[in-house]
Amino acid sequence: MKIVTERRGGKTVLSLKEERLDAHNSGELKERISKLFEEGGRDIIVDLHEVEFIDSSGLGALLSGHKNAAQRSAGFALAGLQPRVKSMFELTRLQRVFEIYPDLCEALTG
Amino acid sequence: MKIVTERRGGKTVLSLKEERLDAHNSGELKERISKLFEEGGRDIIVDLHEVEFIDSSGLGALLSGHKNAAQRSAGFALAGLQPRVKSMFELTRLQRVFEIYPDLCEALTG
Amino acid sequence: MAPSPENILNLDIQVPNQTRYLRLVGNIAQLVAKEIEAVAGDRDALAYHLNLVLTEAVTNAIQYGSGSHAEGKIRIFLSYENSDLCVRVYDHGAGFDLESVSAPDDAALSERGRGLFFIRSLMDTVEYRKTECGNVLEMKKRVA
Amino acid sequence: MAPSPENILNLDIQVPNQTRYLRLVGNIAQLVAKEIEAVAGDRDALAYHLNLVLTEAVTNAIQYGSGSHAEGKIRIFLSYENSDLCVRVYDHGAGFDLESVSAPDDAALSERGRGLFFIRSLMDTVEYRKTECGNVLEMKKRVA
Ligand SMILES: Nc1ncnc2c1ncn2[C@@H]1O[C@H](COP(=O)(O)OP(=O)(O)O)[C@@H](O)[C@H]1O
Ligand SMILES: Nc1ncnc2c1ncn2[C@@H]1O[C@H](COP(=O)(O)OP(=O)(O)O)[C@@H](O)[C@H]1O
Repeated sequence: MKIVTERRGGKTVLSLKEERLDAHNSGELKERISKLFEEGGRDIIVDLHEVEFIDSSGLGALLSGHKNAAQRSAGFALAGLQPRVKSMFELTRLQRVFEIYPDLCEALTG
Repeated sequence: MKIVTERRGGKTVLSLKEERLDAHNSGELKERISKLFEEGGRDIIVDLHEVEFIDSSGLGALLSGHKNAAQRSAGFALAGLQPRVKSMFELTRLQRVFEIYPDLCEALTG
Repeated sequence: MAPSPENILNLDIQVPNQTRYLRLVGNIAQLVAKEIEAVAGDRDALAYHLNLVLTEAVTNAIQYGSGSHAEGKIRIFLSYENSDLCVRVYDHGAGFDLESVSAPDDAALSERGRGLFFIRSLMDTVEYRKTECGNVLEMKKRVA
Repeated sequence: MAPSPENILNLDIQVPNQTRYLRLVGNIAQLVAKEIEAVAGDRDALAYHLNLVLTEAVTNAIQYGSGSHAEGKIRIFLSYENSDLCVRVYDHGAGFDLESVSAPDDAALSERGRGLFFIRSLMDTVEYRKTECGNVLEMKKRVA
């Protein structure tokens, strides 16, 4: 899966360059996030603004990142959710679990 | 079908607001063009820049306009063909028949 | 309204049981939803929902349903008739008891178990049964 | 390469015999082309070409092929197996002699007669024959 990883303002930004986050690529996303934490990542932001579609396995991969961060008292935030993607978080009540920012800029300053 | 008709620089511009020009809407396009000529239209430009797909009936509707114009010694030009659309004119050798401009601006001044 | 043949769509699709085909199947469902005449509500929402439901059901068929009869293929059936959408996804695994699958526990933050939750939330009826062609998950929704 | 089940796709589609469904059928063909693994050349070109070929064939089935058996539906069959694309469009009209249809006369500027020209130009083989399920236009292309 296409992911661009950058350091910005002391945080690690993962920008997903995929229209879909589903069972075909969510396993890889989960691995990438978990590897970043293992390597000492403290503040991770996943930028989802290019993602038009997310399924339950995509939510699962992000939850894995969230739990990983909580265990290490590290930061884990999501940014740039499109309305339909956001509504999947709402339907599963996961919008209350994640730290969610409208866009990357706010996630970096927030 | 969605067509925006405007007068610009003494010419009549038909902008097709459809992704596809096929047997579902080409009949209507043909009618619209022929009506414009009947009403005394002298210089018609069809702006195709939003059209991503054209089939043989779409080419037929445009040919009908071309022949109508020739009979009346009026002008009939096409503008803004996307590469794939253009290649359909080439495959049928119709790019030599039509007056074709890269974009509307050139069609208006050309 | 009486059923009219103009409103009948049928798609019978077979794809390899690999996750890379989820996109194709989901996107086809999305195109169908966008073409449906009767949609009273939000056509784009239906398109997303149908894409999601198919994606979840096919993922499960790939993950749990690839038994010896599978021949490496997943079969999907999609129909629209007189405002009724019907989606069937076949599998050749051991099967399961749909009724015993409960909604995910919010507090547990489990990474799994939201597929059937989505399907149940977004469709009107969901059934799972054994047939001669394998197990089938049948999902219906009235879209008028 | 030997055929592998991973490469097998099958779609069997029925739509009302109305031109408003051309877009759905064409776009489905386009999605299939984009998903095909083996495409050596330009995947977007294949997607356009398959969309066009299906659009032309279904238009003809709607315009010339709606006999008494039609029940208002058009059946389309699309398969991809081991680098071979096969498209079949069924009709229930009087049929016609494909061989007797010649390429359009460039000088005449006729508004019609470019549908089969496109199909022949873009596919490797084209056949039309009567079967028990109606007449069928079969178009094949090797995309490896
Ligand atoms: N086609 C199937 N065959 C067998 N078991 C299934 C099938 N679909 C779902 N299940 C069972 O139902 C459970 C819940 O499925 P689902 O809600 O999609 O979540 P997940 O697949 O993430 O566990 C699965 O864990 C599995 O045990
Ligand atoms: N399915 C069909 N049944 C009967 N006749 C057909 C069929 N398809 C094509 N034809 C005949 O072949 C001719 C050429 O078809 P085509 O190249 O698609 O151009 P057009 O439809 O614009 O005339 C048609 O005019 C028609 O007479």
